[in-house]
Amino acid sequence: MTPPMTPLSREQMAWRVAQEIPLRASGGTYVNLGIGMPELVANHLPDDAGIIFHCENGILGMGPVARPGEEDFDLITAGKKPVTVVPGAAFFDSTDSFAMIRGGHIDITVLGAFQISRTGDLANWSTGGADIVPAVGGAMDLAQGAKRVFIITNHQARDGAPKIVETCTYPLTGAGVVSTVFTDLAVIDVTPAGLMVREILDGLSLADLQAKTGAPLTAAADCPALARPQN
Amino acid sequence: MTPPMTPLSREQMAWRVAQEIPLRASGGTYVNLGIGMPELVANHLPDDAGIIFHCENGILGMGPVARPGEEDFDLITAGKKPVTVVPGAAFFDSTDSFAMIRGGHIDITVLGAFQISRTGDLANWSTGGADIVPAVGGAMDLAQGAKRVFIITNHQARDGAPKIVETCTYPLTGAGVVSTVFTDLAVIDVTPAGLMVREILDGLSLADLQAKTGAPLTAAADCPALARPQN
Amino acid sequence: MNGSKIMTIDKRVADIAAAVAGIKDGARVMVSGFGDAGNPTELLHALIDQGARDLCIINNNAGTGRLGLAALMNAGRVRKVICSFPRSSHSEIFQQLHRDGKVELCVVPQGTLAERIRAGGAGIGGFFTPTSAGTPLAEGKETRVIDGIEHVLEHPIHADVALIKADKADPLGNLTYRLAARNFAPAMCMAAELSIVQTAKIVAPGDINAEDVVTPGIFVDRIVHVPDPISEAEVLLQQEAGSGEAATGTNQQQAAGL
Amino acid sequence: MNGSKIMTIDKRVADIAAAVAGIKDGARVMVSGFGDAGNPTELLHALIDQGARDLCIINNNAGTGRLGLAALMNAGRVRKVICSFPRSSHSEIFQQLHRDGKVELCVVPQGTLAERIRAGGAGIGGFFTPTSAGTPLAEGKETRVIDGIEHVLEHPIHADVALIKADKADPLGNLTYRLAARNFAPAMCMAAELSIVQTAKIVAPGDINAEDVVTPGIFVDRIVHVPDPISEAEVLLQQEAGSGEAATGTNQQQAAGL
Repeated sequence: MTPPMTPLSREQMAWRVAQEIPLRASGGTYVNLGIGMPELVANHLPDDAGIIFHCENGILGMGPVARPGEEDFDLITAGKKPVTVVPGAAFFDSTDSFAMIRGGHIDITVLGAFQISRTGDLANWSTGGADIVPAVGGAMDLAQGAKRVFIITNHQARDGAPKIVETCTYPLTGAGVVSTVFTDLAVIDVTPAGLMVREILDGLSLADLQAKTGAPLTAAADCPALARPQN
Repeated sequence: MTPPMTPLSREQMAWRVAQEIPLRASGGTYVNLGIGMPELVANHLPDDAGIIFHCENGILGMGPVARPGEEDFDLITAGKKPVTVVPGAAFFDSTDSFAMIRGGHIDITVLGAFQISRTGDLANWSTGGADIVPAVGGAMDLAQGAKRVFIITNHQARDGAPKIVETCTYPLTGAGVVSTVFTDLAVIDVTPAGLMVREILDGLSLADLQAKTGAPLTAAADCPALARPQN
Repeated sequence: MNGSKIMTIDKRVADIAAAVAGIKDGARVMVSGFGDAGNPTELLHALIDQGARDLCIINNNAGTGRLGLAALMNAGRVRKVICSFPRSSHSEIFQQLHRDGKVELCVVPQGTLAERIRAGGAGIGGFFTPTSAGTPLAEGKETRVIDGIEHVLEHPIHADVALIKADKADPLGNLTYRLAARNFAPAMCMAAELSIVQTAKIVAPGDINAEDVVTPGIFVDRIVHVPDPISEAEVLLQQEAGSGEAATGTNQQQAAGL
Repeated sequence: MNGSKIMTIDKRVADIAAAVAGIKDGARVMVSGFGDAGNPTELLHALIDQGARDLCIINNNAGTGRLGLAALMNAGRVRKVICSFPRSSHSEIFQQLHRDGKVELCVVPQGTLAERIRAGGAGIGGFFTPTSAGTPLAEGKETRVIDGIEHVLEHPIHADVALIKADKADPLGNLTYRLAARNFAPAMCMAAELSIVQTAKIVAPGDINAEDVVTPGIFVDRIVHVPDPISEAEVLLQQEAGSGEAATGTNQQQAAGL
């Protein structure tokens, strides 16, 4: 058995998520990227891919980050970064923006996570600590409303604790909402039959992966290697 | 006792209602006129009176009826008549239009009536006949949502039956919604203490009026004469 | 159009037959318009040609005159109408069909209708409104007193298809509407699984100022260019003036006769 | 302005002090804005000068930096904040006050917050949403399974006052907003008893195309002209570039120092 490859870097994980977003659909693919690591996914999508980025603060058609000196603070992302828009963009108010999210019109949202449960529960807004001011933003709306919820996260927390668990111990963002988890070690689908490993880091055994995971995993015998960019 | 004056004509009733609409409020008075006799009220309001007419189909700032040859059928009233708009008008969709109505933003609506009860119940959308197709439009929303509901109606139906009754026998539009009833014989406020006659046709006694009314009326001894236009 | 980088999105279809392709028998179909303003008449005629039947129509009215929705009903394709005001002038076709027991009717207060459609599009599972409380239209519905006022629980309305008339559209599906022709269209685009739009003008992405977009493209699926849409009210006006032909039926008839 | 016949309606007030006159202690005050986009900073500074205290603030955030909402809180005028995301960068003033037990916090999911405000403005008595079902934010709330999905019953939010930043206004109160500065403003104008708007531009009635009006004047009560509103984010950017002064406090300070 070959020794496992290096786990995916943050950019490689973002690249892997990007491979899962349908490109060049004539009807467009509507995507909302959460704050933080999910934002990196945009770096790995071609410009003419027919993907429309939604910002919860009232933008469809978000473009690249504004260049220094060209910032307009009336045109920011949900993460409060000055940004640009592409031709054919639209602005709207918060009620319409969340009607898009809550009404099931966003095809894919990519979010970070503290924990994901075996049944697709997501905890990503609060560690529940009494010393931390709770802040939810649009996380619960996105988790509940988007057609598919992709999670991008390291497989384990910094202290080595598994992020994929039997039952979330942190406060939930939504119950049974996660579609697929993209980690530095694997791609795992949440299915009615449980957590199905779709890709696993080359050289890592299912038993190795299971040891780093807090809920039971299943995989086909011929489970393919975790895809990573060529360069 | 002098013989009673002629009852008010339709235009005179509309004039009387118009006297009750606050003019030249710097913040404007937002008015929705129902289809039919209520539309006549606009004829008796000065052009520069600070009154903004709302149409349920998505117009604030309705102006005069379109002149022949200038009709645009994308610009119609709730009664489907081609109309114009004044400078400062706004168009919006049906959800926003009814948010204005149902959210209590319309100061006054003027509606017709089949029956009004002692407690301000209104029946004006259906006679309940099995042979008539029921059609409610925005009547229930207006009756329930406007800050004040003015009714303009003949005091009695064509067959002489009272329109102001103890309990409506026709299907209700709204319960306890009417503020004031303007008839060809009187102005009557709906109050917690019952129906209070505020003005009565000159020469008509309260007993005469009561005989034409299906619910108990009260009036001050010095109840003023029903105002009517000079010309 | 230009070579802008988002031009891979193009919701335009070749013709009006392609616009209504795939609508199934029994479909719930929202139809924009209030009176004559905003009716997608050409899409409705294409739906007659397309052949779907047993339809449930959601519209503010129930068809007037002989074109559009009235023609669809006259062709026997409509099983049920959900609307607020079916008794407009010139609504004889619906009234006869309803009296004959051939079309079922569900009357909903206009504001409740608009709000239920929006709820369908916005993921709201139900809402409480005072409108219709204490009236026959609240019979059989759950009620609740909130802040001393009786409210009725109303449910969202979803649809399989929305047929919409816009003024301008870009290939991404961003829409604007003329004057009071907007009415139910924005909410219906949100509430339907498949939103099909006939538009008088097609413009390039960015030609509609991003701040002036009324319906963002996310709510739109197919766009068809109908540069000079028919107005039944104008036809009637011309007839009254003695200058018009009788207006009837389908797009073929319309193309031939009007 | 012109001599148009509707010019008897004029919601403009003389100055920013007149704009916030009469706001009472204990008032519920909605404040537009998301991050730095759409904050009515000058109105908030005028509210500090005006003196109302014990306020309940409804905003997406809980103040950042030292201006606007953060300054109002720093002045000890705020009793409670209802918001979705109080933990933005530069939200130290709120966080300290909250840790010290001086400002109460109610966290609401952003979409639920927007929808509850809209419900307040639209006369909706309550609505069911799946958002927050099964989470700590649903604790103590009525729930109901609708179509197999657990929903939470949410109530409308009303306010005594809304403080709003617009881009253009006419004297009737018709408004437009710049880019993504629109966010919560339209819903808040609907939900407040008294909507007070600072606008960068005042135009004549009709100068905003009637189809492009975002907030119709019916939802607006007072307009004040603030031609060159301050942006704290721009101030911070200038400071980082070494060219700015420290930004603090009230309009007087702002007038003197910036």
